[in-house]
Amino acid sequence: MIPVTYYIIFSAVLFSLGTLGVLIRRNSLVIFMSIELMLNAANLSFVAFSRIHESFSGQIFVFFIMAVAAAEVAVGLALIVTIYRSRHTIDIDGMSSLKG
Amino acid sequence: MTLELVLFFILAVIAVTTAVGLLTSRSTIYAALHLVTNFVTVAIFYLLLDAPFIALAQVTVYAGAIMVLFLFVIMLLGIENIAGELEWKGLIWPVVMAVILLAEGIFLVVQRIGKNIYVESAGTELSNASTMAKYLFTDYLLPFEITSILLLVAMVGAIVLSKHEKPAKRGLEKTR
Amino acid sequence: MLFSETTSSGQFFGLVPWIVFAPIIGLLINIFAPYLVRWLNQTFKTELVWSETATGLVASLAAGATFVIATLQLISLGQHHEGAIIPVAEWIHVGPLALDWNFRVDSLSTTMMLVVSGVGTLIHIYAIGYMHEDVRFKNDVGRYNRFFVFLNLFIAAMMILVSGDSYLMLFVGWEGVGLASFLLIGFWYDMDTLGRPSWANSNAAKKAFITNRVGDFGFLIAGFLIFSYMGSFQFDTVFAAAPELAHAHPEILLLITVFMLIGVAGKSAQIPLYVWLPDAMAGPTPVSALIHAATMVTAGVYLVTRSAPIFSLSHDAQYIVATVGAVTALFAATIAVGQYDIKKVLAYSTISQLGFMVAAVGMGAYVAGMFHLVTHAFFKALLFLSAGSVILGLERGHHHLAHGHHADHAEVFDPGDMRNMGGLRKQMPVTFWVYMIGTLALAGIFPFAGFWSKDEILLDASRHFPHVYWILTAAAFLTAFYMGRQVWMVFFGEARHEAAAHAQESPLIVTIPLMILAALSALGGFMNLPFAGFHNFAHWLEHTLGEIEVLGLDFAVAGISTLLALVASAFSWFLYLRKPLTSGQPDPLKKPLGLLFVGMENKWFIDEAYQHFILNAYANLSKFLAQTIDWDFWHEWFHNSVIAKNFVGLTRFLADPVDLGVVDNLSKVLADWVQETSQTLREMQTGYVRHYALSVLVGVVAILGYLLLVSR
Amino acid sequence: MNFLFEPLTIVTFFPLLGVLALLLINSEQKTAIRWTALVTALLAFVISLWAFFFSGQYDVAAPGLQLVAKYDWITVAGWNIRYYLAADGLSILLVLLTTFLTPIAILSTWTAIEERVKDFMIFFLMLEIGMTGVFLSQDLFLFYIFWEFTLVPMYFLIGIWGGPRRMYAAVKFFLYTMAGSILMLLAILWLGINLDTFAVPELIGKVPAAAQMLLFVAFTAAFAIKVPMWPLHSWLPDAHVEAPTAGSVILAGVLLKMGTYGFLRFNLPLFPEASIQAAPVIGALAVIGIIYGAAVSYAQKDVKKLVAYSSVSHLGFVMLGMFAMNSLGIQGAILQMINHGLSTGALFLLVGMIYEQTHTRELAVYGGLWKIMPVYGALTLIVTLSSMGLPGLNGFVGEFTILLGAWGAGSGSYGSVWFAALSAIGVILAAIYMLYMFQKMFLGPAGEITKHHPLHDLNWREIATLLPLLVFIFWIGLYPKPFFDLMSPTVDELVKLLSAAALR
Repeated sequence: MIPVTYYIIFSAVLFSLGTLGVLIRRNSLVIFMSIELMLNAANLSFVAFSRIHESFSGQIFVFFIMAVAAAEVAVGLALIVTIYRSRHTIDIDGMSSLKG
Repeated sequence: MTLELVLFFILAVIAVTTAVGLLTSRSTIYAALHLVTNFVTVAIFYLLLDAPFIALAQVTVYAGAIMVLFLFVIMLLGIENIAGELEWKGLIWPVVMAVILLAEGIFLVVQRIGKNIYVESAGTELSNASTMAKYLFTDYLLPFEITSILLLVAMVGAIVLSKHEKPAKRGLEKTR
Repeated sequence: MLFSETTSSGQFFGLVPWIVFAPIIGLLINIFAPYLVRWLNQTFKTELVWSETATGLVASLAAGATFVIATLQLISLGQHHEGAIIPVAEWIHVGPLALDWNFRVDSLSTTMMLVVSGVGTLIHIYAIGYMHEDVRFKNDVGRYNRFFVFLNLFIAAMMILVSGDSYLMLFVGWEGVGLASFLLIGFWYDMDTLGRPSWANSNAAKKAFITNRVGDFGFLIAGFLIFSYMGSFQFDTVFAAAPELAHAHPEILLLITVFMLIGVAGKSAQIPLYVWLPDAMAGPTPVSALIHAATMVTAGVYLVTRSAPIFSLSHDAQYIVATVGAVTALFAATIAVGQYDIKKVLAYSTISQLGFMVAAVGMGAYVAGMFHLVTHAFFKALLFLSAGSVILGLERGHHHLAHGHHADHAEVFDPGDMRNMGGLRKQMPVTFWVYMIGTLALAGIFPFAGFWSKDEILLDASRHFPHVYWILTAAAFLTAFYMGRQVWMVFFGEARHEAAAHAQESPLIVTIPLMILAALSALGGFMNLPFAGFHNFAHWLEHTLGEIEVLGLDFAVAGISTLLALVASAFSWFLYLRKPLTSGQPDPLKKPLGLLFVGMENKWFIDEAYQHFILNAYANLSKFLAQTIDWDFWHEWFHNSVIAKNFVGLTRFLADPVDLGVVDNLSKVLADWVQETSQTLREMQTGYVRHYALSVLVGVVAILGYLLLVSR
Repeated sequence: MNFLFEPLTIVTFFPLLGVLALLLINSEQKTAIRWTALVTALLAFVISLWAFFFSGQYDVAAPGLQLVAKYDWITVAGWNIRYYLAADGLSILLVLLTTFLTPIAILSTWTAIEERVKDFMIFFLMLEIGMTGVFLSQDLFLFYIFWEFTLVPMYFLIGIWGGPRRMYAAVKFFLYTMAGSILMLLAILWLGINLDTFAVPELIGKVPAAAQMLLFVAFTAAFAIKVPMWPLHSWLPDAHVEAPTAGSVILAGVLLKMGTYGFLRFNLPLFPEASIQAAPVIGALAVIGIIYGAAVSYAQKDVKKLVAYSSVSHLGFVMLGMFAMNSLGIQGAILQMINHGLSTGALFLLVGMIYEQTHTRELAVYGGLWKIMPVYGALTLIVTLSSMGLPGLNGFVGEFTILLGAWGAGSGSYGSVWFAALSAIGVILAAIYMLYMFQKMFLGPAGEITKHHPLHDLNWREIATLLPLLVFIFWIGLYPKPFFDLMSPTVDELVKLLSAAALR
């Protein structure tokens, strides 16, 4: 038997790594992948909590998150493609048109 | 140290390694492959947690669909070898913050939930795909339907966004 | 006694709803058949025609069916005197109000049904011929069908009126006949009686409807009183409660009758609401005969007779009703003397005769009133239809002329003006003879129908209300006079217009109904002879009205009235035929009577007075309300000037001195400060996603830390 | 999630599906847009019929609220606002009237609206949602939201597709209704805060007698403007004259009824004592409205204005019956609301049909139309007669019952004989202005337009638009029992409540 806590701690680790990835990389595709990693970490803890509370809602939520993630990836990648077309870069620092 | 726990740790190590690989790999392709491995590992964790449906969905949706999409985009744009340079200069603050975050997270879990919670496998009932279906089509019907609309919208949005802007043929007709 | 509410086994009573349905079916067929035929022709390439004959046949069959049904009721009543109530459906059931569509068969309603359906059927047949020519003279063949639709509608409404079992159902028919009358008076709605484009006919129609509505107002108020004091509209219930009310609140009972009298005055053209009836002659002649002489206008008489148990309880009510009727009878007769239009004379004569009937039923002489109603229906329908025949004859003559040598088509020719007639007995013999019979009956010459019925009224009056007797006798004298005047002017002497000289007799389909009606007018009196054992009609009505005082023949009364009628006829002969009128000669009465005749000629200027004091006043009031009060004052001035302008003023005040002066300055200080601060903040925006993400993370870490440290 | 599947939720919000569908259609495809809107409205009607008659969940013979959908909605900080829809005898007929008139109004725009068809239909369906919601809400707060919500689409319907002075009319309509509703909002908040609930059934009998009068006045301000009661009718002719035909139909047919319904649903049961005190005043205003509206109608030169003012007169009857406070008066008033919706709706349709051909509403230029347009003439005649209360048609049943109720027949009444007698004069005046209108348009010699303008009789679509209305005009006139049966149990309860209050 594995204590459920382990899973949650493990998901925290993954989450932190994902966060780190978002912060340190400049390649927008990799940043996007890191976000997926974070989502996965969250999913894992959902399933773990679902186990703890013996409730099915956690799994349902994971299901919905997956669906939303799929949608998000579709739109996000489309955005990246569009940006690449107009700026010819996927470097996140090349997109800093918001500078005040 | 049961066999299960051994398996857990092996998988955990693989997962963390691939995650770190994602962070550090210079090639986008390698980053994507690391991530796929990570996803598959997580899927096995789901199996261990008695969630076979989610596990399968994880493999098909994430490892299958989503990652394939990533690879497509990488190849479409021809950026396989454009390496994102790691910027060591500004690394210190992100790392510090991430570590604090992790520490806080672990502390919270240990403090609030307790270190060793064992939950007996609830058996097939909890993890049955049909149970899942039952919930989805009764209590969660509306969100379910809304999700489908969301997917549709995302699909339309993705097409609209990535479509090449053609020179407006009908532009002159639209006088309004 | 009043009959009890038993549905007996009278075999034909169950058929009575069909007396309403039959004409409705007829009119529906006539409405939709032309469209159906057109559709068939288009779809299946057939060449069917919905002809005038078909229209007339359907309508006449529908009317004939009502006569058959009415006759069957008569047969059933012969076996079951108590009659029956035939329920059809619930109508309005709300709270204490319970109204049903119930039909009532008793001797009174069956009498009315027979009159309406009998005369109605004859007039339908007559109209087949009459309208055939009329629509051609007026150049709109398409309206032939519509005429019969309206005519059937009238029959249906009239049947509801006479066969309803409650005041409300009676009211449905009451208004329904009003509608039919409106539609038929305005049948030639785009012209006047001479066929010129004008608003005249439609004005006449509107006048009839609105005047009737004034009467309906009285009817409604009477209905409200009845319901609030007697708790029902159903005849038997009301009549049963009436004596108690007469005992407890005689003044209420009087009020009920007075308001009901207003309704009667509206429908039966009594003072002061008679003004619509002469104008109603704008309708085609069959309409004048059926609706405005024989049936609809007698609805008021029927109402009073039906309400006999109420009216009988109040002597004051009887006095008022009888007096109104008698005064109307005399008043209208004086106007009739001064009219030149053949139909106008008959119209005022109708008002006068209705006055006789109302006076009769007012006095409590219900049998006499109903008797006169029936005979009057015969002879007045006859007179009107014959007048229509005369008019058509003249139209034919005129037409003949216009298409012959003379080409003066532009000249306006009035085929109804008696001054254009003269000597018609030679050209139109059948019409002449039947007209003579009608005239004798109306003038009350022995032994024609009018003699018996009028005599009975006079006799009753002489016994109970002497002043009514004297007024009515005077009216009877004038009746004989103006009828004599009319006959001499129309049929004797020399033709005063070429059209009259060339007039042609009408076809058989027109004259046969005339002959039948002439026979009825001659013999109709025999259903209620004032000799013991011959009071058939009285005994027949007794089944409904209860015990009736039966009077024998009083030779004094009968003698005086007959004598007066003969004197009047002789007098009119002396004036109008001794030296026959020539074209363009003024009326011989004009000189001796002077101003009096001007009054008669101009209907005592009552129409003008109404127009001036009521209609114009209302029109001005409503214009004043609409333009001055509602629009200029309330809409434009108050809402636009006062409210809107002040609001705008207030906002301007707030905008200029208050807002710019005070608030704006305050905010300027604030704005400067905000600008400086934001300048500083702006520089924090690097535009790098990473930096934003990092700051988010810092926030997350901080919050998590806060949760760890503070909470719990 | 269950609230979504409550029958009344579906009845109310079904047109939203149509709106969504319309959003997806290209605005150039006008035919598709029209059909979508029409089918949606028809389905909404069918659904409302199903909910009340065929779902087996609504017992027509029982009093009280049924088909209840009651869910907590906003329950923060002591507020007790619920999503509370339910129907009873007071609302069922009006809901059906709404769903019945909407497809008819949409059908009438088939060729009349050519510009921005998509926007028009969307606003129209939104309007339907608002109106249905008003008639079904049992929570004051929810009611208020629906009440104000109806303003928005109507504002745009008048303001975009209206006549020459449409902006003036639209703004006036909006501001007047708003002005009244603000007082009502204050009263609603007072009730909700002090009595701890916004649900009407829970508030009945709880409102302290001392506070009733003020609250009554506040509610009356909102409803009286909407009805509109004399002398607050000044916005009505503007709105009607400028609104497109379908807008007028719905405005007269349903929106005005929201005012009278408000009195019936809120003023009478919530503030019975105050209602009884105020009854003579309201009755007097109603009688003035009846006579005044009729007189003013007679002087109008514009057909649509004439019909608009006639509404003032007709709704005076409704108010009179309602504040007679006996079952005759109230049932008559409810039926008269329906009648007015049918007859005046039909009149506006008819006026719109001729306007579409001639583009003028001046009475003076018409005349002799019947000769050219026999079907149009015959249908107008029937509707005119119904509107002036000819027995055998629907108007009479309503007016007669109201007058009888106002006369004070039966027990427990506060009507006055004089009110009823004076109002009966209104029956004469109604004949005068209605026949005047009919004569000037259809009878008489051919007028300018009739002579010189190419006119054609009604086509099949126009006849189909009017036919359902005519069916009900005859049905209610000849056999109103089913309609009375729908309302009588609830009205009896209401009358009991009022007479109990009268004894206190």
